[in-house]
Parts: sequence; structure tokens; C-alpha cells
Amino acid sequence: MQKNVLEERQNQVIRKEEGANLKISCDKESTAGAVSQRACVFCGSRVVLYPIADALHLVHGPIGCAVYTWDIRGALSSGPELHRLSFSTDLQERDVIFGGEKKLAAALDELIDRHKPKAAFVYSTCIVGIIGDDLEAVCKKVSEEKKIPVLPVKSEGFKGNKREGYRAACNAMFRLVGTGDTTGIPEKSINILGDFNLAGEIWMIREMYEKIGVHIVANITGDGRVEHIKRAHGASLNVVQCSGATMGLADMMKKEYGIPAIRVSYFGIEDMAESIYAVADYFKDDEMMRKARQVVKGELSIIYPKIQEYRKALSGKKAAIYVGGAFKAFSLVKAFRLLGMDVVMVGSQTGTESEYRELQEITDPGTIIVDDSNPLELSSFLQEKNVDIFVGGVKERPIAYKLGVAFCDHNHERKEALAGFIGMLNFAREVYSSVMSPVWRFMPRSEAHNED
Amino acid sequence: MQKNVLEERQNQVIRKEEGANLKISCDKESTAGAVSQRACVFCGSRVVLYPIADALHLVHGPIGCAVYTWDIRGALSSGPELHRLSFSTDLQERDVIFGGEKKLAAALDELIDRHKPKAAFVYSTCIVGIIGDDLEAVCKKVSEEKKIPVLPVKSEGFKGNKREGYRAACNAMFRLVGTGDTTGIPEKSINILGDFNLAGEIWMIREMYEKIGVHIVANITGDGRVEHIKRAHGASLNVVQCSGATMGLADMMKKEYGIPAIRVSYFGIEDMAESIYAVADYFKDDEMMRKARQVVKGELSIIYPKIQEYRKALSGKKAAIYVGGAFKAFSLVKAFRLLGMDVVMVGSQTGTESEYRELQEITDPGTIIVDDSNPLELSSFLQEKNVDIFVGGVKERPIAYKLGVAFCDHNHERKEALAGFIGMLNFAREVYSSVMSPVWRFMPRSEAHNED
Amino acid sequence: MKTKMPNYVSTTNACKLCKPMGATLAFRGIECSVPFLHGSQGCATYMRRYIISHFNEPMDIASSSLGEKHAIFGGGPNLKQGLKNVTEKFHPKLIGIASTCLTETIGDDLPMLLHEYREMTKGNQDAPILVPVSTPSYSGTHMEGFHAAVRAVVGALTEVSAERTNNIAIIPGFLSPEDIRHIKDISSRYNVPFTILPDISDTLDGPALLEYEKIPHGGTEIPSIKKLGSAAAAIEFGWTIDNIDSAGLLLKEKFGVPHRRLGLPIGLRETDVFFQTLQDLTGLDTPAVYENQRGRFIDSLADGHKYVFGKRAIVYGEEDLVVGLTSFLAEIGVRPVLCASGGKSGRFEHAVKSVCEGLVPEIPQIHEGMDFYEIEKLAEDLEPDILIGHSKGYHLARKRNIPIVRVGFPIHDRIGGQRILHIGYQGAQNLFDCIANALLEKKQNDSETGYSYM
Amino acid sequence: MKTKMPNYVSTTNACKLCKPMGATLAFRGIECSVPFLHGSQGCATYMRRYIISHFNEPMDIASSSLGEKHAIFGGGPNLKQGLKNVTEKFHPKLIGIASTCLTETIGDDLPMLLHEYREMTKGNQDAPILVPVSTPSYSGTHMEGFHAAVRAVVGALTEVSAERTNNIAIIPGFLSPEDIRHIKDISSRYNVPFTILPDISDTLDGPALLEYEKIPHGGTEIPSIKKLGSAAAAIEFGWTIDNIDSAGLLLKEKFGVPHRRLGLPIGLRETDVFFQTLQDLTGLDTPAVYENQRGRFIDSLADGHKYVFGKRAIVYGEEDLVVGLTSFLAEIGVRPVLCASGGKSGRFEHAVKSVCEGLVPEIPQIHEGMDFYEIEKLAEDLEPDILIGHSKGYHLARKRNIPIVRVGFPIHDRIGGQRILHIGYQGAQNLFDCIANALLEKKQNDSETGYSYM
Repeated sequence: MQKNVLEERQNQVIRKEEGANLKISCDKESTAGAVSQRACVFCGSRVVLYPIADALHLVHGPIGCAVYTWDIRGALSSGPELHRLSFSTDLQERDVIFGGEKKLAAALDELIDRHKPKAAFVYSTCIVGIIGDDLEAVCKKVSEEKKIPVLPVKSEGFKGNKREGYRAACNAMFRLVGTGDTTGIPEKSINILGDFNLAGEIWMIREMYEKIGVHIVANITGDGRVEHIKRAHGASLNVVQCSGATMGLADMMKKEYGIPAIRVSYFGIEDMAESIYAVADYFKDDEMMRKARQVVKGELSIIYPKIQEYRKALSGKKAAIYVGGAFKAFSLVKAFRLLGMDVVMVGSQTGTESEYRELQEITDPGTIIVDDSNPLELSSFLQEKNVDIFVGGVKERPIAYKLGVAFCDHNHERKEALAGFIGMLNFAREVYSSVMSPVWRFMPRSEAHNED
Repeated sequence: MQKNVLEERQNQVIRKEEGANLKISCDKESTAGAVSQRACVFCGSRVVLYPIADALHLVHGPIGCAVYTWDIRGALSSGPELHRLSFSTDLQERDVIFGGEKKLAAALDELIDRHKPKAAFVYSTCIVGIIGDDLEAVCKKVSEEKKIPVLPVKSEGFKGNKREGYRAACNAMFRLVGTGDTTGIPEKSINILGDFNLAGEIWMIREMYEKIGVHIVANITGDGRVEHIKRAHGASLNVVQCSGATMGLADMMKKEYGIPAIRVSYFGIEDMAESIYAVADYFKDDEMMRKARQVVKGELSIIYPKIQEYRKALSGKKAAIYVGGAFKAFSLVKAFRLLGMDVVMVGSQTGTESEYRELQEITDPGTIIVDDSNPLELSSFLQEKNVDIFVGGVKERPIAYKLGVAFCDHNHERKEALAGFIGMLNFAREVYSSVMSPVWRFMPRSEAHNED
Repeated sequence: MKTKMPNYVSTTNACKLCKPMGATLAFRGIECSVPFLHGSQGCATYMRRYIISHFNEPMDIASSSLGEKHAIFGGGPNLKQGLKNVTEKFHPKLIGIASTCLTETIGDDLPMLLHEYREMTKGNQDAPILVPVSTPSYSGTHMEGFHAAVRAVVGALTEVSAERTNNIAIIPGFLSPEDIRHIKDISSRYNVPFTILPDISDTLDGPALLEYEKIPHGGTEIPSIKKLGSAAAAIEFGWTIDNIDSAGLLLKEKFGVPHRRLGLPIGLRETDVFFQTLQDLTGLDTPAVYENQRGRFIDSLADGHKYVFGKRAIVYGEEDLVVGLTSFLAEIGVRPVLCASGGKSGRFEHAVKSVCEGLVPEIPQIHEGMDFYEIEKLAEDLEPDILIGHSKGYHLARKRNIPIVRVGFPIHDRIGGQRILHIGYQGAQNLFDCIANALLEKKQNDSETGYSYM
Repeated sequence: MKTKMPNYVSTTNACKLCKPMGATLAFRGIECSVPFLHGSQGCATYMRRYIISHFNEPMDIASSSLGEKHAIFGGGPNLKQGLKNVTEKFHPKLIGIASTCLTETIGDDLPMLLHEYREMTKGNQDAPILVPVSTPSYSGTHMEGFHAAVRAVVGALTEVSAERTNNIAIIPGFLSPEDIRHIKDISSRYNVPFTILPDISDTLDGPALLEYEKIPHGGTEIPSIKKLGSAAAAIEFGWTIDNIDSAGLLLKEKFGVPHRRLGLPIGLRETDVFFQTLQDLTGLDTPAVYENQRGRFIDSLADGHKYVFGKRAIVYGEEDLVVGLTSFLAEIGVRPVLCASGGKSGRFEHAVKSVCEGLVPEIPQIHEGMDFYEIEKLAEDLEPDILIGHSKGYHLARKRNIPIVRVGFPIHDRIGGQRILHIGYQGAQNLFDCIANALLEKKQNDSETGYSYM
């Protein structure tokens, strides 16, 4: 029985043992009353579709869902910024009783006329499912009137977790794919899936691919455009950053259009390099591979010496990781290793069994591995492991700070690009900037330590 | 015996009586211990020369004199801004004992090389007179070396009041006048003396004169340039705003170069109009006069209706005036009258007997007229007359505010142009903005009144 | 001017939050309590995230984490399981349970479910007090949720008392922790006990710690709430609170506690009224420290009035906050040109007009139910010089290149939102300095000369 | 790094003020006193103007208003006439008379002249105490003048006492009125009497009034100063005070009062030392209110450390203020790159180094005797992100397009300089919020997106 862990959750927390392969319980609904860090289906859909900057994103429901997701992400656009506005039908009691379809249709009419978007996504929220509005019908009708795709997103909050939201988003996008003209798309072309252009990350990644001679058809969804997604089926390859968020779309595109997909990660030096090589490899193009090597070498020669400096300061420090998807955790474990740091805890909101297995493989003995955790657990892990830095999102931040532990934001509202080679350098600097701050020595934790 | 007025100062405060012509004592040294609002000789010189923007202004003395006059005035320049820096020889004990000439020469050498000014003014301060530095000799030597005019300003603080400082400044400038080439100066040309381009006032005034076809040779000294002053003797007429500050220069120019001078004021509608007519009149040019009438009419048609609006709100309010030179007070009395307001107190730091006589003529019976006043007197006048607004400078401001009385800054650091036609409108707005603020009703003065 | 023009169907960039969020904030101000949302997991997480962005403090909100089958068969079992787990892990003295749009729509009967749960756990010594509040997010805003939760706490806890003590209850509404500390500081200088309900001053602005607190220390003590029925009077801040959400009126109706409704004590006059009320109730003069603050504040108004006179301000946010800020702006000579709130109490316009009376040359536009799209539209003609409100106005300020003075909630693009003092003479001083200096900064930076003096 | 590079002959835009000005400020902190300058009229007027620009309060400084003949024949008669007039009009309990460069240079013997005047007015019951101080403006800065005046007051007033009481003297130096109020607030929470010398908290930050006060109320009470000889200890803030200007050392040498020299209590560590000292002297723990402020401040450091880490700061102003601010910046992870002062105590470098030790990656450049021309020159290579100091740094900040956080004196392009709290945990909180928010504002405004969250 682990202290600070609810009985129902005992199997969702393990401590890695050398040689053993422990089974972790995961992929289940959050325990009521456990104060999970998870969000909901709506959140998953919103995360994925959000960066499509020339679409209207209308949240159909009471005001909360729209207002809590207003401009909270750092997904940048090189052009239109319609995605940064928060649109809602703001359902009132009357609408709940008599149905919200009419209001939805009127709102769409109003907003499409006002903003002239290239498409509209209409997000279901909890009660829309309950009151039985026929979104499909409303969207179809408005679409015909306005001559733009109007796509329902079946993201009722209670119908699962974030991953169901990813699926709903992929379903909505898949209705766009295949509706555009693919003329002129060269053979050596890809779609970039699963990067959301936080702090401009996709721009750096595109540049890498373009440098080795690959054409990019669609960003899905960072700095995304409706027209690009419509013709995404013209690409030869889907390169999927595997947060799991967009894998569903890649799968559907493979099935429908026969487009193969490869899984990559842009976090950390190794994974980033591998992402470039994998594409060059796929196209079996020696010149491309030569350029890929050159690109990687060039980037490394810039960042490596600087990373070594940070490593000198950070070596031996202890890190804890708690992120949304387990895939990001792999890259973080590797990134900390590159900085000479020890990962002593790693967890995710929505990891799968195979992902947790992989985490066990790459971590050191004694590392805590946890699924769908909560503040009480996380705080006890930080204390138990005497952690130097915690990596997570907004909801994990005050836990670290309250205990006087350094923190690195690795969430969707971050201002620093953490993907790509420069991203690794930024990550090192971010970690350094928090761990090396003198403020920690004034925290009760340090003061108590000093008094020992 | 007037309460709150020192025995020595009883004759410096009068209350206007209808028909009578009371004699006021003035033009004397400040009474020790009276907390006069006056500054010193240095201040007078600094005020006049300050706006010459391409000259170096070096204060020879301990740091105080330079630092208290650093960028404290709102005299704008359309080009160089050398005048906004505060240069000092920062004399130390050693210099006081062994003499400051060497340090002065070295400082001039350093600063002239650094800033390449068109001329340098070197201001004496109190102790320079005492320790006997030969400024004349040092300036001459440096002038020869650097090939620019280097002019000593005999502004030892204790050698009189501000007006002696004006004189010293005029003497220094007079050494520049006559050293420039006057080729190409048309006949209908003037110098503008006595406006310091606070908040850009001289630009408005120049525009007026240019509109009626008058050429301006030199601004003395607002937005002033050394080259212009050098050729100022080429003008046909000196138009002197009579704060007394630059009248000395006009007198010398009349004597030396035969250039006549007229006295004007740019404050208030009547005086401003008169300033334009007087110049047209001087040149006996009908076309010029026609244009002058046009200009005045045009300006009035813009500002008059607006002024009437302010007048509606301000009519019957009581004003008190305390300014540096009495000449400005004349204009202010008229300006308040234009706003329908009653001037109940008026005073100046350095008025002359004839000026105070004139003030008696234009004010209403009972008006307090005061020379070289101080906070205790001023505060008692404000209370005695239950004043609504006080006009003065920085040192008068807290007296008004402490008693909950509105205030209008009419000093050298103001940000609002108060000269010219627009200046009258600005003045009305300034008065309105203070008098009409709701804050006064929360002051003890009003609260006590409400409780009555 | 009351209706929004034009009357849009959709809401863009809302100027309000949802009802259950307000309830969780109010519950956070009760000693040793855990806020609990009966609904799907996402609500709790989104609200925590939102609240954390402002307070930078842990904000645990439990959830019954309903899934698809609960939406069909009812959320009772998950609710009970959740209460059990929260009790086990947090050992709270009180759990404040707010409903959500989901559970209201599926028809879960919260009081009945809690009754069942209480029966189930009967005899358990450590059983926390359970306080339900109905907060469907499709009606009202976070402020209605906040007030309703406070009323629910009183309704559930306060006991009938025969005697009347000299205790004074203050029901401040949703103020900042610094504001609440200020009220505590004030109350400490009188000779009678005060109960401030709720009190988020420690729970949402606490020190760094050696050991993680499962529930942050602080909050209104439960025994004090129980005794409120005997209070000498209840002072409740806020002109726009609906009677059915008013804890003060409940104290009056149910326990006969004299009720004093005041505005938020923002600016001079509303603060004067607050101190006058305290004087009436305690018989004591305003403590010298506040008289001195008042004197200095008024002195500063004289010193600074010119820098703000006639400047045109747009004020937005929660209705009562806007009323208080407008009252203050009118006093200092700033001209409110638009007072906007996402709330729709029906009392907003009257309250704003009342505080403006006699001080402004023209009554501002006053609009309930506004969103930022509408505020931005109106701003085009209003030529505002300054915005006063929370961080959500930043984009408008940026677009119009005017300063914004951040007040209220949420503030997530600056640090220290929880430390802003809005109330009392000191709060007025703080607001005045911020506003005057924001205007001075703008003028200085825009000036070609970059002048050194004001 | 100690000497300025290059060593200019001239001074451009000095980072110091003159000695007599400091004396007038110190005298203003004594109950019912009038500061008096023995010199020409201009000095008094210039200084009044300068002081008013910051404090926005009446600041009467009398002058002997010497004219040309006095410079030749001596200023004695005018001095006496001036003292007589001041006495007659102001009825002060004390006149603090500072010399100027003029009267020092002409050789007026101030103590002798005052002796003559006292003889002249012997028997006059209302005769004020006359305290002369020598403040030639050609040596030292306003800070030396300030300290020397405080010492002169002690030297003139304090009487030998047989017993030692539990009274604690605090000699704070030139802090803001708000700082002094904070010290008074702190001292009110201990069980021993405190004497703060001087005390400008009311005299330079008073309320608006019905009747004009000839001398503003407030200031250190003269009987308390007289009794300082019996104090249990004298706490004197400031590492760079010259021994010959130290009132604390005078109390020690002349009356045997134990002397505690501390830094200005700016930032965490120096404030900790201050409270530790109070604990040592009183035997009482730090009052809970300050412990709580400390806890919240440290909590805020965690929350906000990232926004300031590694940012490069130039700090300038009076030596001890710069030392205190640098200590604070080092604590929060800002990197001081230049610490500059116009003062030349000879103690500055050591003091700055001491407070930086172990906290900064590299000791900043530390320069005495600097002016703003030199600061600007050095800034070209230092790539500062922020300036911390008084209003005189604005032009540099504008030129480099970086924020300036205004502290100290003078602040004449913003309102409220007299209300800035620099000291204690609360002052540290205030500074931290200002600095972090200035950096956040810059980043937000410069960003292309104008992001909503930090």
C-alpha cells in the first residue's frame, strides 16, 4: 500500500525494478474524487483543432467551455488569427429546455458572415449530447448556405478522456481531407502531423524538411490552414509526431488514400535527428540523406557546446516529469539524460500500457512511474525523491513552487520553442534558468536542510 | 500691521483701493528668513540662455547648481538638444583651495571635443566669485584653441536676484551678436526676444509672423541657435516679450546697432493680437496689416466659441496669481477676465514699481498685490480670499494643493503651450481641468464648508 | 443604452465565467474544505487551470468525474465514491459540492444524493459537512455561483441562537486575498470579534512550505460560521447581488441578524460608508491609521488630479467591481465612458448611475451581458484613454495603444494579481497611483522629447 | 574596476545632489523644526523646488539670503536677522542651519555666529534650539549632508543619562515616508519604545488641510532625541556612512549606547538581519504579520523567479540604496551588471561585493563617483535589460528601450514617490512585483502575438 495513493489507484503507480516488467494499470476513467489532472473530451478536440487559424471554432454550450479555452495556447499563426478568439453559443436555461439548434444556426450565420472563415468547427459540449441537438443537421444546412465546410466535432466532455477528443478532432478533419485539389504537389512531399506550432516550433521543423528538399503539403495542425488540409491527401507521406493526437487521422488517411505514416518526435537531439533521417530514408534519396546529415551536423555544431555548458551546471540534478501524453515523456527522459540529470519520476495523464512499458525500459531503477496522477501524489513524489526540477503544465506548476522546487513549463501555452535542435537548447536553458535561480535557497526546504 | 507678514515686509503687500495709488516697496533684496520664492542670479542667466540648443552650458562650481537645473525646463528644440544636458566642473574642496581655473579649462576642452557645440557658455556660481577664478581669461584661451565663442556668464548667485542674472545672460549673448554674416536678410525681418519655446510656443508665434510676411532672423532664445544670434543684428526690429529677461539685450542692440524694439506679450487674446498688429504697424505695410487681421480673425473664430464654453463653467470663480516677472501677471489678469473670473491676488518675485502701479490700475478693489512673497503669506492670502485657483510655479503648487485649491502651472517646465491664441485656449482648458475636478469637494476645506 | 447594440446571438470573448467556478472559489475560503464539482472531469481541471493562472497557488477541485454511462444512469454512485475518496485522502471538515450543467441537465438531485450518502456514512466521526449548491453554468455567472455558495454555507452551518452577540459578520464577496487581509487588519483594530465569510486570504495566497498541505490552512472557521446567527449585524458588499443568492439576507430572514448592504468599499465614498457603518455598529471612531490613510489619499488627489482629469475610461468585469471602480473614477475626475459586465443582474445600471451622480458630466454607457467583441465595437466611437479591468482587456488595449490598469480577476499576464489591494483608502491610493502613472507613462513615452518632469 | 573609465574631468548629468540639500531633508524629520540655509537665496529655492518635485508637499527652507555685501563683510547679520524672522513667523522648536559653499568659502564661523545670536536672544523663552551643521557642497553628496545633520542633532540635543532604558533608537537614513511608516508599524508591535531619527513620514507626506501648517506636524520628538543617551541600542542603517557622519557612533562614543550597523533592510537577507536584531534586543520573536509577509514573499519568488532570472540590471543612486537593491536583485536571480553612485564613500565596492557574494555568477562593475554620462557609456557594452533607480535614469532607459523601475529619490515623472515602500518583506514584495511586471510588460508588448498568458 503506497502512502498518499488511493486504494483504487494503487496499481496506477509503480516503482521501476531492474529486470522486472511491472504491470501498470492505465487507460481507465479517472477515479472520482481523486483530483485528476486530466481534462475532458472537449479539451482533446480543442487542442488538436485549435491551431487551424483560418477556421471558425464555435463552442456550442454554456459559456464555461469557451471561456476557459480562450487564447490559452501558444500556437502561432503566420497569417490569420481567428483561432485566438473564443466563440460560444453561450446557452441559457431556455435553450437547454427548448433546444439549442436554432441558436446554433443563428450564431453560425452571424459569425460566418462576420469573419468569413474558410471552415467552421462546431464543438459539442456535455449538455449538447443530453439535450439532443442535431449538430450534424444544423452544420449541413449552414454549410450549404454559406458554401464552406461546417464540421461538427463530437466532443461532449463526459464521453471519455482527452484521447476520445483527439479522435473526434481527427474525424472532423478527415471530412476536410480529400476535398481539395492536389495538382502540382511534388512526389517528395509530406504532411506534418502532431505539431501545434507552439512558440513557432513548426516553422523550424518545416525549415529542416525544406532544407533536405521535401515539400510540405499541410501542417496538421500547427499554423494550419483549411485549404492545406483539404489537399493533404496529395502528400506521399504523413510524418506524425506521436502524441497520439493525430495518429487517428494518419490511420484513416492510410486506409482511405494509402498514404503511409511514420512516427517521429521533435523533442531532444536524437529524436529530432531521427525525424529528419527517417523522412530521407523513406524517400530512399541519397542526396536527401546527405543533406539531412549536413543539416543535423550543422545544427549540432551550434547547440552542442552550449548544451555542454548547461550540462556542467545541471549534472546530477534530479528531475520529475508529468505530462499529458506519455510519448512526450520518452523524449524528456532522453533530454534530461543529455543534460546529465536523473529522472526519478515520470508520469502522464493518458499513457497506454505499451507506453508505460517503454518508460520502464528507459528509466533507472527506483523511478516512480505513474498514470493519471493528482496533486497529493505528485507532491509526495517530489518530496520523496527530493526533486530539483519538475516538468509539467500549468496545473503542476504550483505544486512544485509551493514546495520550493524548480519547474519547467512544457505545456501548450509555453512561450519558448522546445522542439527541434534549438528547442533542445531552449529546454536546457529553461531548466537551467529555474534550477539555478538563487531563490530556492530561501525556501523552507533549503532552510530546513541548512539547519540540519 | 498685516497678519502673517513680517514687519520688514509690511510695505511689500498692499490691497488695492479704488482711486488711491498705493506705494509698494519692491526691487529689494529678499528678507533673510522670509522663505522667499526667489531664486538667484545664476537662475536668471540659466533661464535665458538655457534654450540655446546647440551651445554647451557649463556650470562652473560645486555640483548643486548644475544638478538642480538639469532638464527642468520645457524649452523645446527642433534640432540639437545639447541644452538638456547638465554640465558641471563639480568643484571639490581641493579646487576651492587651489583655484578652479585648470579644471575649468580641462572640462571645456573635454566637453567641446566631445560635443562640438557652436558656442559655450560658462556660468559662474557663488564661490567662483569668491575664489577669484579668472573666467574671462580661461574662456578666451579656450575660445582661441577651439575656434568657437566661449562666453563667461557672470552669474554668481549672491550678486543680486534673477534680474541681474538676466542682465548677465544678455551681456554674454551680446558678445555673440554682430559676429555673424547678415547677407540675405530681407528688410521686413525681426528677432523674437523673450520667448523660450516652452511646449513649442515659439513655433506658433513664428508661424503667425511668417503668415503676415515677416522674416525671423533669430529666436532669442526659444529653440535658439548660436548662428542665428550671431546675425541677429541684421534684423530690422526686435520684438521683445517683456518678461524683462531679454530687454537688456534689446537695449544694447538699439544702442550699438540702432535696432528699435517693441514690447509685446503673447499671453491672452488681446495681447497676442496686439503683438501681431504692432509688427505690421511698425513696417507700415497695409498688406501685412490686412494679413494680420485675417490671421487674428481666423484664430479667434476657432478658439472663441470654445473659450466661451469654458467661461460658462468658470465664470465668477476667484483666481490668485504669483509669478516670477510682473509682466506675465498683466496678461494673466486679462486672461482670467476673459474667462469671467475674478483675480483677487496677484504678485511677483521681481516686479518693479511701475509694474506694480500698472497692476493696481488693472485690478479690482480689494485685490492683494504682493512683491517677493513666501509660503506663509501666500497660504494666508489663499485662505483669506477663498481662492478657487492659484496660478504659479512648482514652489507655489503644494501650497495650493495642501489647502485643496486648484492650481495652474505657469512655469518653465510646463507641458502645455500657453502663449498664442491656442495657448489661451490651452490656458482655459488647464484652468478648467483643475477647477472643475471633483476632487476638491473631498478636501477638508469643502467638507468643513458642507458641515456649516 | 441598456440593451446591447446590436444584439448579437453569439458570444465572442466572454466577459464572465461560469457559475460553478464561482462556487469553488467561495468554498476555498472556508476552513479545511474541499471544493467538489459534480460533473465531468474536464470542468474541474479547466477551472483549476484558470484559477491557478491568477493565484499561482495549488487549487484542488475534486470531481465526480462522470463518464458516459453516468450521464445515462445518473451520477449518484460516482458522486458518493468521490466524496468517500476525498474524505479519505483530504480529511476535510467540509466538502462544498457544486453542480454543473451536465448534472443539472441529467436531473441529478444533489440534496437527495447527499442525504443518501450521509445515511450511508452515518456514525463516521470524521464525516465532513457536505454543502451542496446548485450552479448550472447555463444561468448566471461565476458571481452568482460565488454568492450562492456562500449562502449555501450559511444555510447549512449556521445555527439558531437565542442571544445576540457583538460579533460582526462581513460578507465581502469575491475580493482579492490582499483585500481580505486588509479587512482583517481593519477588523483587528476594533474591540469586537469579526467573522469574514469567505476568507481566501491565506488559502489562495499562502507561503512556500516544507510539507505540502493537502488543504491550505486558513479560511473562515466553521465554528464562527455556526455562530453567525447571533451576530450583531452582517455587512454584505455588493449592490447587484440577487436576493436569492444573498447570505446576508438569509442571516436576516432566518436568524434576524440586522443586514447592512454596502457597495464594495472602493474609492473614497464607499470606504467612508464602510467605516461609518463600523462606527455605527461598534461605537468607535475610525482608527487613526485609516484616518491618516484617508488624509494622505485626499492629499494625493490634489497633487495628481490634473494627470487624470477628463480622461476617458472603459471599465469592465464583474458587476459590483465595475460599480466600485466607476464610483472611484468619478471621484478622481476620470470620465467613465463605458461600464460593461458579462453579468446580467438587472441591478447594474441603477448601481452605476447612483455612484456617478453629481460627479460626472455625462452618465456613461452602462451595459449588462456584454462580451469583449461588443466592448471593442463600442470602443471604436468612445475614444477611451485607458482601460480598467482584468487581463482579458489586454488585446483591446494593445489594439488601441492605450494603457490598461489590471484589477480584479483574472490577471494572468502579470504576477501578483492576488496581492492587489482594491479596497479601503489604501486600495484607492493604490488604484489612483496606478491609473495616474499609467497615463503619465503613456504621455511621457509618446512625447517626442521624453521630458523628465510631469 | 573601481576607478571610472575613462576618468572624465567634467561631470555630465550628475548622479548625486549637494550636501546642504541632504541636511535640509534630515532637519525636516525633526519635530517642529525649520531647515535654514546660510548662503545665497538661490540654494534654498532650488532645493525646495527639487524636493517638492518628488514629495509634492510644501517644503519651506529659510535662507540668510546673502547678497554681495555680505559675501565681502560676512553673513553674520543676515543670519541673525533670518533666525529672528523665522522664529517670529514659524515659532519653531528647532532651527537646523546648514552652511553652503558660499558661507564656507567666505569663512563664516557658524558655531560662533550662533553663539553670538544665542547671547543676543538670551532670556527669550521661545528661543528655538539652533543646530548648525557644516555642509560645504564642494565635498560629499546629499547623503553625507543628511547623515551629518542627524549627527549634529544628536550632538546638540542628546543629554547624558545615568540609566539605560529599553528604548531602541533607529537611525534609518534617507528612506521614503512610506518606509518610515513601515518602521513605525514594525516598532509598534514590540513592547519597547522606539525612537526613529529622523522621521519624515508625516512631515513630507501629510494630509490635505483646512488650515495651512506653518511647520508640518510630525517628525521625531525633541524630548525623545534628548533621551537617546539612555537607549538600549541604536540601530543605524547603511554600510557606507562615514564614521564622522554617524549619529549612531556618536551615541556610542559619547553616551555608550550599543551600536548596531545594518544595511538598509531591502530584500530578504537584510530584512532578516533587521528582525533578528530586533529579536536580539527585545527578546521577542518577529511578529506574525511579518513572518506571514516573509512567507508569502518567498512563495512569490518561486512563482515569479523565471521572469527575472539572468536579466541584466543597472542599479544607480545613493550608495546605500544601491547596496540594498543589489542585495535584493542578487537574491531574486537578476544579474546586477553595474552598480553606480555619485557618492564616493570608499566603502561602496566592499559593501556591494559583500551582498553579492555567493549569489551572482559574476561580481558586477561597481563604480563610485559616477555620473549618467559614464553610466550611459558603460551601458553600451553591458546590454542591460532593466534599470533600477530614480527618475534621472529615464533618458537612458528610453534610449535603450528598456524598462526602468523607479525607486529612491527623486521621482518627478510619476506620482507617489513618497509612497514607495522599499524596505522590509513587504517592500521586497513590492520591488519584486514591479521588476517582474516591468519585464513581463516589455516582453508582452514586444511580442508579435501579444500573448495573453505569461
